[in-house]
Amino acid sequence: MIKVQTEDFNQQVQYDRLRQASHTGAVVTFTGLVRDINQGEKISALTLEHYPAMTEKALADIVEQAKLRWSIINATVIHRVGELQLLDQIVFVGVASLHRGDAFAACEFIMDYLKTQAPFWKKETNSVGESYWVDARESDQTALSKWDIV
Amino acid sequence: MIKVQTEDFNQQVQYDRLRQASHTGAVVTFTGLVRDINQGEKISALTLEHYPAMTEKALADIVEQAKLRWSIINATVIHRVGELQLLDQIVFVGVASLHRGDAFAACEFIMDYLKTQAPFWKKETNSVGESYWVDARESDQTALSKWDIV
Amino acid sequence: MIKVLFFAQLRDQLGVSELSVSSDENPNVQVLLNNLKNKDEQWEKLLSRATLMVAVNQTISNKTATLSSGDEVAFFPPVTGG
Amino acid sequence: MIKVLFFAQLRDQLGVSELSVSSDENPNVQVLLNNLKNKDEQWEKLLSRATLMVAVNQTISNKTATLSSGDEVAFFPPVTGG
Repeated sequence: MIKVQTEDFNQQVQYDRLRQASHTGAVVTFTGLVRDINQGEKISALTLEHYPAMTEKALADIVEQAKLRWSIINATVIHRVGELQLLDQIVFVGVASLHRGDAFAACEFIMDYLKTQAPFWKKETNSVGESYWVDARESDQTALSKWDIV
Repeated sequence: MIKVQTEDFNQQVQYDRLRQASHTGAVVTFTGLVRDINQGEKISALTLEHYPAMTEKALADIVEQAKLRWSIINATVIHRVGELQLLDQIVFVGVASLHRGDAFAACEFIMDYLKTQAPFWKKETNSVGESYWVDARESDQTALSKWDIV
Repeated sequence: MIKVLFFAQLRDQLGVSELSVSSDENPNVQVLLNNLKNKDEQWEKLLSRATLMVAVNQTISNKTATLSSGDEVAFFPPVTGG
Repeated sequence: MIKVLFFAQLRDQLGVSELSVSSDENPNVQVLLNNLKNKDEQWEKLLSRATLMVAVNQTISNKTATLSSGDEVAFFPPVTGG
């Protein structure tokens, strides 16, 4: 399941959907949250812009890439857009597999790929009310190298 | 939090506890389930034996090892023992970190280590009522090599 | 015609979110980029960045991609979701 | 005295879950193992497996570990939890 939405999501609902298929032995979930601090700056809010016609397609493509590499029984990606508050959930990636190795690798791969390929952009507001676009982190590019992409 | 228990556990409760600390940007969870099939054999039930005086200590040691290697804000390990049914939850590992790389690595490390170092043993009952101890999987030993242990 | 979109800080800096260009004059992404850069110095600078990303018909692409009428081309800075 | 424990299929096969041995006669794990193996052929065979694991005072250990009175030594097959 792939979703881009403004609403929050529920961990238990997503987890329950992932674990239910026959043969499932391992479920790995990742959740990204709005940190209260980023690169040393205190944050008060976050806005997520996206490219609506492309985002769900980009996420679906990433999940397809993961399915070519690992044995996946079930996968979910949910990404929120719009205005978010501190500690809000931003993104959920969950993968169900027969064995844990596939679930861990596929979940991390999807996140690494999403971070550099899916058209979302963060704008932060700091504690004195200034807004600015978040810079891409070089570490997100280097994270891709473990999957032999870039 | 480290727990060895016969009771089931709730994903949402564990996740909510992990996500609440300041600075948390990433939560990774792993859940291991009783598969309905193992090494080609249809399973009807599973019993988990353990070494009660040692299990919580062994799990706490593994979490400490992970904390030496990665930046971890919060970590939880819950392992069930006793009689389990098909699709039941067996083990939960959750890690909260500032960044996703640490959370993924620490969570997988804890599971890989647990699989080879924590004193739990599985006894399966197959669909015709035969019980037998589960053999250790060689792939669990080789999984350790990515952490430069063994 | 080809629909051209700009996102995030690139859109803010250019002051434009969307425009249409002739497909005859823009046979591929590189030519389209060159034509856009000719608008003025600000466009030249912003569209020359090595980190500029491009998507053609909602798929990440590159400058060699050919274009035809009805295509949608998006330019944007490095993504920062997740 | 030293408390010796056996778990899982090793316990089932030996038919014993726990026993006590003298600390004087078992100064380290290797000597303890040798003494246990002397019981009979079945013990010799089961305790000679390369995959046998040992914990001393609830910590994974090895055959060179020294022992003293009050210690708890556990022998078990490869673990299969998780």
